[in-house]
Parts: sequence; C-alpha cells; structure tokens
Amino acid sequence: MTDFFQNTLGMSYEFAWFTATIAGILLIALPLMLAVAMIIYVDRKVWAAIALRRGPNVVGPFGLLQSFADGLKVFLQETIIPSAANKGLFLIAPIVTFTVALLAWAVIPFGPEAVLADINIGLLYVLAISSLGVYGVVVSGWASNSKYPFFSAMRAAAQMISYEVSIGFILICVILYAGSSNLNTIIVAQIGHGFGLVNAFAFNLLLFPMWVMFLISSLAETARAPFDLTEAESELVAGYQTEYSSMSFALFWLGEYANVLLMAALNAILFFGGWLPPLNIDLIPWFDIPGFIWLFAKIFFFFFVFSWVKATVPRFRYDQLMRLGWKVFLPLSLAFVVLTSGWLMLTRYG
Amino acid sequence: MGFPILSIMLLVPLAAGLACLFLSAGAARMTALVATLVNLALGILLWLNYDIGGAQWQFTEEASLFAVFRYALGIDGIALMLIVLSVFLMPICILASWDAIRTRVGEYMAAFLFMELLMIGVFAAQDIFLFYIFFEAGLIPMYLIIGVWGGDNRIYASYKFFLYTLLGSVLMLIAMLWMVNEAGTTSIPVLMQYDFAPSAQTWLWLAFFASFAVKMPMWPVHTWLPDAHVQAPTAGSVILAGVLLKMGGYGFIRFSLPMFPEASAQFVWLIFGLSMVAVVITSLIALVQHDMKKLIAYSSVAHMAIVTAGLFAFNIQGLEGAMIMMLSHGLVSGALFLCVGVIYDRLHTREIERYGGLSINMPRYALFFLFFTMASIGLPGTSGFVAEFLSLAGVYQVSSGATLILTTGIILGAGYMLYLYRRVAFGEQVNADAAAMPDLNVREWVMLAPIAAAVLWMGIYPESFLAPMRQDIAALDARLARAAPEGDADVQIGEPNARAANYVAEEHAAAAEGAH
Amino acid sequence: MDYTASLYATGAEIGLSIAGLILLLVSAWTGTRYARLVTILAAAALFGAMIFSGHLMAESTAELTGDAFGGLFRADAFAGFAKILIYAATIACLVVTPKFFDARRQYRSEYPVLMLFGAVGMGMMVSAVDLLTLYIGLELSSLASYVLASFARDDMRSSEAGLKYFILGALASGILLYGMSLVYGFAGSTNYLAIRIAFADGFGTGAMFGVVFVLAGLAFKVSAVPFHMWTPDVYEGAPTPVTAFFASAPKVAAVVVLARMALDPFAGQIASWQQIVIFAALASIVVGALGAIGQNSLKRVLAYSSINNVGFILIGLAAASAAGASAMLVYLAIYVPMTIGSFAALLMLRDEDGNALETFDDIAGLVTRRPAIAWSLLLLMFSLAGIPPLFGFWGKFVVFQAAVEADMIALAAIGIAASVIGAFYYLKFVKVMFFDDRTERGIATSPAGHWAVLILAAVIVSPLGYLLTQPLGAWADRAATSLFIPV
Amino acid sequence: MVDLSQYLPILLFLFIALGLSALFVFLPMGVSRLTGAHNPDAEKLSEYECGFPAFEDPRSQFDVRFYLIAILFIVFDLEAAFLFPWAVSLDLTGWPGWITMMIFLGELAVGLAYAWKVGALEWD
Amino acid sequence: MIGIEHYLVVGAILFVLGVLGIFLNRKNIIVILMAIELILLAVNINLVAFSAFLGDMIGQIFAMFVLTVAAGEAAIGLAILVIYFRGRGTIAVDDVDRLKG
Repeated sequence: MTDFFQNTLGMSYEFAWFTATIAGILLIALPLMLAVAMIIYVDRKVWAAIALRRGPNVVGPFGLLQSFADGLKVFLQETIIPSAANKGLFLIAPIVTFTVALLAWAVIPFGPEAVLADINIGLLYVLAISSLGVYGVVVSGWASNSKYPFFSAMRAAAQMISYEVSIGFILICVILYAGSSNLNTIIVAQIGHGFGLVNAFAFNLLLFPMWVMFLISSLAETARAPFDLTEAESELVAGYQTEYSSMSFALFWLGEYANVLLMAALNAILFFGGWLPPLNIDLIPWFDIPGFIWLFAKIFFFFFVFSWVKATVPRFRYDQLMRLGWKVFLPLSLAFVVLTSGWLMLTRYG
Repeated sequence: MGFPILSIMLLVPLAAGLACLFLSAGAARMTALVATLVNLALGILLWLNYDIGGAQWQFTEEASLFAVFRYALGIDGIALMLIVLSVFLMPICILASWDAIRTRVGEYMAAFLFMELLMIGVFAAQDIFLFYIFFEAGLIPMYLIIGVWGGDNRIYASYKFFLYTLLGSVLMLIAMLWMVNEAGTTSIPVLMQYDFAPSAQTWLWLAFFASFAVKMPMWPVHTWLPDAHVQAPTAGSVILAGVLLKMGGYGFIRFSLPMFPEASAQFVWLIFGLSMVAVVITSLIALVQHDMKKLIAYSSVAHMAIVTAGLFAFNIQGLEGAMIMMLSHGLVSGALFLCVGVIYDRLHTREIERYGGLSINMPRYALFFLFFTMASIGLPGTSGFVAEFLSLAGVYQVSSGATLILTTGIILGAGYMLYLYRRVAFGEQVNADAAAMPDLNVREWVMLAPIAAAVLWMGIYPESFLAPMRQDIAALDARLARAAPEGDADVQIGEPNARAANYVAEEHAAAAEGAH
Repeated sequence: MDYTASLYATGAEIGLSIAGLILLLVSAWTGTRYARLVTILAAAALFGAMIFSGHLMAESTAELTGDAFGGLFRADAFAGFAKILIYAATIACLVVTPKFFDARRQYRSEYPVLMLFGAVGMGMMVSAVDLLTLYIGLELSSLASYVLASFARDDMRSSEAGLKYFILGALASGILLYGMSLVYGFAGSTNYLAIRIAFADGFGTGAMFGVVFVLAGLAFKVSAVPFHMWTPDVYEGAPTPVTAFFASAPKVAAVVVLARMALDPFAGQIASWQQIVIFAALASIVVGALGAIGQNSLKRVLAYSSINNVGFILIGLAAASAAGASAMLVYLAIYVPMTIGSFAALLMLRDEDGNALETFDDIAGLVTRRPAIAWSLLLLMFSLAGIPPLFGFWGKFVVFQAAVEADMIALAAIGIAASVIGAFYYLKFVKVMFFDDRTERGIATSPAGHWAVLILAAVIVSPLGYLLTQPLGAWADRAATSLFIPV
Repeated sequence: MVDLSQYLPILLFLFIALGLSALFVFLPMGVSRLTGAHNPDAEKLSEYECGFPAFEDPRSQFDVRFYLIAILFIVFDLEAAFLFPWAVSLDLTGWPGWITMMIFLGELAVGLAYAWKVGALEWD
Repeated sequence: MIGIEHYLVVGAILFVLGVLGIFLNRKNIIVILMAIELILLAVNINLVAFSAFLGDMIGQIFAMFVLTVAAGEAAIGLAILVIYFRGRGTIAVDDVDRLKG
C-alpha cells in the first residue's frame, strides 16, 4: 500500500508509509467493529434457530440492523458512575478491554502480505495482548466497589489465567512444528501438512488433541458458554459489568466479541491454515481466491461452532471449570509438549 | 629433654580442676588442696633443681603444636621466682576459702585450679602466642571468681576487671602478630635478642604498655583494681594482688625492656611520671578509705608504681629491687588480704569503723597483722625493706627527683598503714560483736605463718631469692646498656677505708662471678 | 570440560536437587505423618553431598577445577570448603528443628525440603563463576529462606520477620542485579574470568557503579553494616531453628560469594573495593557490638553478634591476599559451630509449657538449674568474644594475622580494639547465667538431638578445638590457593 | 540492533485504538448531558445489591484460592516463557537442549504433582 | 539516534524510582512489592539494552531468568503477605512494627 501512496499520489516515503499504515489500521479496526456488530446478530440468530425461535427480525431486513439499534440506544443512555466507585479506574476499565481487543489484530495475517505488523514473535504478541485483557476485567470489578462485579472479576481473572497456562503449552506444540512464532510462517508451514493433502495442522495426530483443547480453551478464555461463569446471571447478576451502563457497558460486549472473533481467527490460523485454501490440490483454482476470503470463511465457521456450543451445552460449575483447566488440560498439554518435541527430535533432527 | 616438670605442674591443676567440676563440696576442697600442695612440692623441687649460673633457660620443653603455635616452656630465674610465688600462695588461697565459700564449691575450686594453671603457664611460656593465650585466658576464671562469689557490687567489678584488661591486651596481640611477622619467629628467647627498628619499637612498646599498664596496674588505668579487690572473695584478692598483678611486671621485664630497649628508654619519662603520680595520689586516697580491702588495694597500686619505676631505672639495682618488690608485695599484700579475710569471715564487714581494739581479744591475730603491716611499710628485716631500698637505689641513679617523690609515697604508706592498724587493732572495743570475735584458729595459723616466715626470710637473707635471678638481670642490664638513659645523680663510688674495702671487693668479685 | 565431567563437578547439587524433588513428592503424599522421616532423609542427602564435596575438594586438580557447563560453575577447593560448611550447618539446623515445632504441632515435611533447596542454592552460589549462575543460586537460597522465615504461620512475629526478610532481601537482590547488569554491560560478559580480563586495566565510571552495587547487594546478604538493619528483626522473629540456619549457612555462602567476587572478577581492581570492605568491616564490628548493648532479647543479641562477626570476617577479605581468604574460611569454620551451638542452647531453653525463654531475665541464674547448658553457653560466649584459650580466639587470630601480614596494622588495631566492646554483651550472658539470682520459671528437659548439637559445638569451641587447626588450616589454605589462579 | 520498525504500526494502532475507545466512553457522557438523559440521584448512584442497601464492604476477604491460582499461574506461565525460545530453536540446540528442557519440564511436573496432591487445585 | 546511554538512563531512573518507592512509601506493602518489580524491570532494560548493544545473547537470557525469578519472588512475597494479613488484618507499612529492639 505504501507503494501505492508513494508512486501514484507522489508522496514522500515516510509520509506514504504513515498514510498507508493509518489506512491499514483503519481497515482493520473499522470493519472489525462492523463485524462485531454483525456477529452479535449472527450469534443471536444461530441461538434462536437452534431453539427453534426466530431471533431478531424487526429492525431492518431479517433484523439485520438490530445491533445498530441497540448501539444507538446505549449511546444515548445516561452513563452512571456509582458513587462508591473509583472513578478513574471505573472509566479506564472498558477502554482497556476494548483497546486490547482491537490491538491483538495488528499481527493477524489476512494474506501472504496483508499483515499490519509482520513481527517474528507474532504468536507471543497475541498471547501477551490477550493476557492484558484480564486487566480490563479485574479493574472493572475492583473499581465498581460492588460485591457482584468484584466476585465476578475474581472468577473471570482466575478462569482466564488458568486456561492461558494450557494455551501457552498448546501454542508451544504448534511452534515446535512450525519452527517459528511468526504467524505467516506458521500458516505457510501448514501447506500440505495433513498427508500432503490438507493445509492444516489439525490433522496431525499429535496436534489434533491440541486443537481440541485449544478450541475448548478459547471458549473458556473468552468466557463463552459453557464457561460463562463470570456473568452467570443467576448468581452474579451481570458479572463484572453490573455497575456499567451506556457505551461503557457496550464496550465490554464489543471487546468480548472482538476477542471471540480473535480466538476463532487463531483457531483458523494455527490449526486450519489461516488464509490457505483447505486442500493442497489444484482441483479448482483454490489459490486464486484471495487469502482473506478463506480466513473469513474459517473464522465464520469457528464462530458458528462457538454459537452452536453456547446454544447446546449447559454451563459448567466453577470447580469443574478449574479442574478441567488445571488437572486435565495442563498435564495433557505438558505431556504433548514432551511428546511433540520428542517426536520431532527423533524424526527431524534425530 | 628431661623430666617435663613444667608440664606436670600445668597438668596437675588442670586434672584436679576438671575433677572438681564434678565433685561434691567436701571432696572438691580436698582435691584442690592436695593438688595445690602437690604443685607446691613440684615448685620447691623446681627451685632446688634450678641450676643457678647455668643455662639461661632451663627445664625447656618444646613441641610444635599447630599452625604458628608452639608448645614451648622454659624458665629463667625471674620466671622461677614468680612460679614459686604462685604455687606458694595457691594452697593458702584454698585454705582461705575453706569455710568462706559455701556455694558451688566445686566450680570455685576448679576456677582456682585453672587460675594456677594459667599463672604458671604465663611465667613458663616461651612462645609468644602461648604466653598470650595463658595471659588472656586468666580473665575467664577471675571474672567468674569475682562475679559469682564476690561481694554485693560484684557485677560491676567483674565487668570492669574484664573489659579493662581485655582492652589492654588485644592491642598487644596485634603488636605480637607484627613482631612475629617481622622477626619470623614466635620464640620469646629469640625475640628478646631481636633488634626491631627503633621507629617500630615505639609503637610496639606502646601496644605492650597498654596491656601491662592495665595489668600492673598503673595510674590512671588502675581503677579496676580497687573495685575488683573489694568485691572478690578473700582468696581471689590474694591471687589478684599476689600473682596477677605480677604478670604486668613480668611482661615489662620479659617483653618491653629486652625487646624494645630504645623505646623503653624513650618512655622512661612516662613511666616515671606515672609512677610518681601513682605513688602520691593513691597513697593519699588510701589514707581516707573506710574499707579495709580498698585501702590495701590502693596500697598495692602504690607499691606497683615503685616496681615500674625500678624496672625502668635501667640498672641492676632497679631491676633487682623491682623483682624483690614484686615477690615481697605478692606475699605481704596477700597476707594483708588474708588478715582482712580472717575478720571478715567473723563479722562480714570490711568497715574499719566497725572494728577496734582487736589486740585485746585477738592478740595472735594482731601480732600477725602488725607484722605484715610493718612489712608493707618496709621495716628493715622484712622483705619490704629490701625491695624498697633496692628499687629506690636504682631509681636514684637515674633521677633523684623521682626518688624524692617516690620516697614521699613510702612515708605516706607508713601513714595509712599505721593509721589502719591503729584503728583496727588498738583503741577501744566499740562494738560488742567485734569484741567477741575469737582469735585465729589452726587453719588460719597455717595460712599466715608460712607467709610470715617467707617474709622474714626474704627480709633477712634476700640472697636466696636474688641468686637465681642475678644472672638474668645482669643479661637484661647488658642488653639495656646501649639505650640506658643518663642518670642525673652523680653517684661516686667513694674510697672506703681499708678493712671495709677489702670486704667490698670480695663481695663484688663473688657477685661478678655469679653473673658470668 | 566435557558434559560428563560437568555433571560430575555438579554432582552434589544435582544429587541434592533430586533428593529435594523426591522428598517434595513424598511430603505431598504422606502429609505430616512422616515429617520426621523426611527430615532424616534430607539430612542424609546433605551428608552425602557433604562427603561428595569433600571428595571433590580432596581430589580437585587443575583439570577438575575447570569450569563446568562452559564456564558457569567451578567446583574448586574454595567452593568445596564452603559447601562442606554449608551442608554441615544445614544438617545441624535440621537436627534441632523437629522438636521445636513439635510444641506447636506445626512441623511439616516441607521444612526439610526447603532447607534442601536452600542448600542447593547456596552450593550453586559458592561455585558460581558466572553472574548468571550466581544469581540463580542466590535466588534459590533466598526464596527458600523467605518461606522458612515465615514458616510458623500462626506466629505473628514469624510472618512479620518473613515479610521484612523478603522485602529487604528482594531489594538486596535488586541492587545486586542492577550492579550485575552494569558489570555485564561494561565488561561485555557475565563470566568471571572474562570480567577480570576486561577490568584488568581499570574501568570507567559505569563499571565502577556496577562494582559498588554488586558489593552493596552482597553486603546486604552478609548483613554487613550499613546494610544490616534487617538482621535483628528477622533473627528475632523467625523460628529459632531458622534463625540458627540464617546465621550460619547463608552467611557462609554470602561471605564466600563476596570473597570470590572481590578476588576473582574484581581482582584487578583491589584498590577500588578495598576501602569499601574496610569500612564495612570496621562499621560492622562497631555497630554489631554497640547495637547489642541494651537489648534484652537473646536472639537479637545473637543477631548483632552475627553482624559483629561478619566484620571480623571482612577484615580477612580486606587483606586481599591468599592468607586473608584462608583466614576468612577458618573464621567461618569456627563461627558456624559457635553460632549454631548458641542457637541450639537457646532452643533448649524453654519452660515446662514449651514457651521459649527469650530474654535475659528468663535465663537468670541458669547455672543452678541447667548447669550443662549454662557451661556450654559460657564456652560459646567466651569463644564468640574471642578470649583464649577458646577456639573463637583462633578465628580472630588468623584474621588479624592476615591483616597484619598485609600491612594493615591500623585496620587490625582498630578492629581488635572494637572487639572489646563486643565482649561486653557476651559477658552479659555469663553474668546473667552465673551471677544473677535464679528466676522461678521451670525449664523443660531437652531432647537428645539438641544435646548432641550443643555438646558438639561446645567441644569444638573448647580448647580441644585447637586439635583441628592443623587440618583446618591446611584445607583453608588449599581452598584459598585455588581462588588465586592466574588469568 | 534488531529491526524494530515492524513494531511502529503497533504503536500507531495502540494510539488509534485508545482514541476510539476513549471516544466511545466519553462521547456518550457528553451527549447524555446535552440530551438531558444525564440525571443522577443518590439511589441511582448506589451500588447494586439485590435491591438492598449494601451491608458489608464488597472488598472484604475472599477465598485464598484465588491467590493460589494466581501464584500457580505465574509459575506455569513463566515456564512457557522459557519454552518459546526453545521451541523455535529446537534444531539448533539438538539433543542436549532437548534433554535439558525435559529435565526442566520434569521438575515442573513435580511441582504440579505437589500442588495437585496438597490440594492447591481443589475447588470444592 | 537513540544510543545505549538513553536506555541506561531510563533504567537508572526506574531503578531509583523503585528504591525510593521502597524507602519513601509509608502506606502499603503491596506498593513495596511493586517497587521491587520496578527495580527488576530497570535491570531488564539494562540487560536487554546491553545485549542488543553488544550483540550478545547472554543479556537477553539473563533477562529471561530475571523475569522468572521475579515471578517466583512475587509469588512468595504475596504468599507471605497473605499470611501476614491474615494474622494482622492490615498491610499498612507503619504497622509492621512488632519486632524492634
């Protein structure tokens, strides 16, 4: 894009680069927000469909504009800051949540060249940024100075960090195979990985269990059902957002769905070839289809899985959730790090 | 190496002391007495076998122990006399404590026996570090003796005793380390011949002085002594006055003078000055004391000042006088403390005012007390006279002014001692309980009579005591000759008449023979 | 040095680590039931490591003292000497511990495991010839120590001690680490040898800062003045066996690390650190002596005593010679039984209800009630004061000898004169036990383990200890020589 | 020096994201004042507690297991920090590197087993 | 151009802030723990800056170790703090005063 600005519009290199970068950022951020709005709609529609209901269907055709209507509503609401709250922190919490949710997308590759920041520790970056999301949650719970948000924040934090541990190990397995933590390299490493046929890590015997665990961990990490204990309405009112209102409240939702999308994207990138077409054979001109379309398709698929699970699986108890994370996933993923690396040493570097 | 008599003398009290720790009171007393008597016997044996005019160092034993330490023992005449003094006083001390000490007797006896071990060790050590160990280790049993069995103010006194002496001696250790590093030997006899650079000598001398001056004790670092004496049990005082103080004098004569002659000469003014001040001031203080022990303690300071002055006179008379003074003072002041102890045991007070007219109900006691008082004053015929005469004669050759002032001290000494005696033994019997005290019993007789005999012996025939030391003192004098200060006294050997001249010449020839 | 040789050189640490891990699992599975057994096993492991270290030290030759794992770790005689001391001290502390906690029913088998890991860390520290290894070892031992300090969870003073120790210890690590980062940056390496070469021809301001920070951090760990403020509080608050541990093993390790640091990487720049060490030594002696005066808590007094002793040890370092290093080691070897013995005696002093006797008032007239303890303490105290003929004198003797040989007469004179102040409060122990009238609090009987440690310590500090001077001196000389290898 | 230019877009992104979020938070506050929706009162501003006035400090003591989890997380997450560089350079370090890491993982497994056995992972 | 000295200055400032945070803080022990982390952060900045400057990996490896140890330290510090808090019910710095001579 820099070339475009430089050559066509005759800008200096620095300015062209700057403009291109800003444009790239906006090209990520704005569609992302749009996508979040739409995905909320999709979520509700899927959920309704599985429950044999109709879902949003009033605002716009098929209720397509429902999310925008909701958005406008909250935008015009009064922002209530509880008198007992720590005001500064109270307002910072949603900002942190949303900022972090956006920021993680900076390294997501939408195509071989279409990545904003092509850094060599991309995966580490994603992990780091998504860890920062805990701050938003904890700060909101603390700053509200109210019982339910506080409990919820504690739970959410414990839950997120618990699963982050096993996610870390799962990612190690992927990195072991790819030999790099650059996301594009990881994607390229998946070309023909499955039997020379499938462009995905998920069909490797050692990585398939990892993918399953990653998928489940993503659900827990984003506090989606069946792990949505942080906002278990029956126990905790509305979770850590209880005291929030207006756009601040909405920002948590936006951030949460942005994270859900991110997790779906990571599933796609790490285990299902990202912007690669699913199969490594040129039956039809797969490779001519732009990469981002494949990626979006895969993200959408995973999002559907998320919704599907939400609609069908009952909520876990908290102790079950922690047990799964610490006593099942952690030892398993640890064992798979040993297995994977050992296998690789034997076969590749013997 | 012959019969290791010195080691045996160290071993006997050690074994007996360890045994006493675990024995009952009666058995401990008996063990201690037997052990000290055995040591006394060994001491007499030592003296008898000492070859006067023989090798300078006799009865030497040597074994290389560990690292820089050598187990090296050996004595010359000076050490011999002091060892004999120690072993002589020890059984008397045990007897003095026979009834007075009733609590933790075993530990008490053990402490005394360890003291004996360490005292003999100090005088017999020929390794500089071995000397230091014995010298310093003496603090521990003495600290306990004063602290556990002492008077009401014993804790203050024990602390003062310990810290004063410790502070003095640690500096000496550094000096010793430097000397050993410089000279490359730890042997005292070798070091006595080693010539240190005069500039270094000054510092070394000061370091040793810090230790010995406190031990001596010299004014103004003497203040621990009256406290320690007053609070210590009788036997503790006897040992303190009789032997421990002599370690300071022994230190001067063994280390400061022969090893640093230049520095010693350089500091004569200091020693003389302090001695003069000490004699006068402490004598005056003694005059106004109400406590018998304190009075005697101050008199000790005064007497030791004469010792230091005699030592630093740099001539044979001074050195001999100082040595005799040390021996004499060891006996006399020990005996005086015993005398105090005798009546303290009966009345449990040392207030002079509480007594009076004891010559009426305790005539034998009064006799002994009078005898020792006179010895302390320096009555001719007692050891004190010999000591004072020789010392002052020696000092006179160097400084007539100093002699004048030191003599004043002796006059004052007569004053306070007689004043004390008058108040205690003469006059009215003011207190009924004091008047009812019984006279000396057999045990006390046995304690006092040998000392009295020894004092008389030393006073009438000092040659017995001077003979073993003469050669060593002459050697020391020869070593000091190069640094000896000019005396101000214009001593001219006159022309005696013919008959007397012959006599003198003969005597001189005999003395010269003995010295070479 | 190849991989096998490296493993051999680190054998003691590896063995202890494995033992620690196994015992950790054992303790998890058996709970508190077999805490005593775990303690015994831990002591056995430490004993094995001690033997192995002694063996390594005995056969340490040029090729064996090469650096293991590419210049990270050196099992030379210097380290061997320190390790033997450290492991022995740890064993002694383990022996006296279980009975202490019995009264509170708080003994858990994690305790010996933590001690083991602490010992591993200290072993690494003293063998470290790379800043990285040093840091890891230091932290391993520190982290274990923090937990040990607050091990008596119900005791407020214990947790407060743990907290204080943690905060100041972490600060010390931070300072040390900051210094290390500067040294690394300006020397271009973390390896001691490389640093020594880099600093051989002098260094600039930045590196000077690094050196100062490193020394300050280590001074914190050895509790040398002016970084000593934490010591009395922590020593008083921590459970007594832990205090005994703190006063012995970690002190040995920190002192040895300090010595190696000063005499290996910074050897070319003696002038730049000697002044600091001299100041710290004298200040420690004086502050350690003055601070103890007026204290009534026995543990606090012993804490100040440890500060005081560090001062004497540092005098050996200030000499900056092989004799000085050897003297330090000898002093440490004597200091360890003295301090452990003192704390063992404190441990034995408890009334019939199991409450510890903690102040001078409590032990008044002790000699009439428990003569054996009183006499042992007497020996230990006079030994700590450095009065001959007790063994403590020998430690001071060699240190001052080294200082005098290095021509630092003034330092030696001031140091030894200041030691007299210290004698004051050691005498107070004796005074209280022997001179004062007894208090009426009863004293419970003591277990055999405590007796064993106390008697052993008393025998070592008694004049009989001088029998050890020959081998001790020989080994210390050997250890010190191994430190002074040419570049 | 490592080329850090790829991180510049992230920095820019951070500013933009922060700006956007702040806008979303503060703009409605301004708007609500304009529209008159901003109308706070004491009841509205009190914290929520099932319709009752709050009767205790919300930040009172809570379960210590949250601390435990946090501490365990720190330990195990940092172990991953060591694994990342190792995983990337597996072919460079070879068998010694692999063995070393396995020992490290083994020690962590012991730690996990310990935590498991003593009940640090239990939520009853 | 940004040189090594700039990183060092930042590191030094952070270090001083951390040390001051420990000594001047009179309020809360948690703040002290954070100040300690700040010190370690300063160290890491130094290490990484030197590492990049020298083209030597050891600094970065060291930084990793520092990170890990810092985490362990924080974990233990917090654990001790929890014990302390349970006993005393306060974590104010001025209340840490049971032990004094």
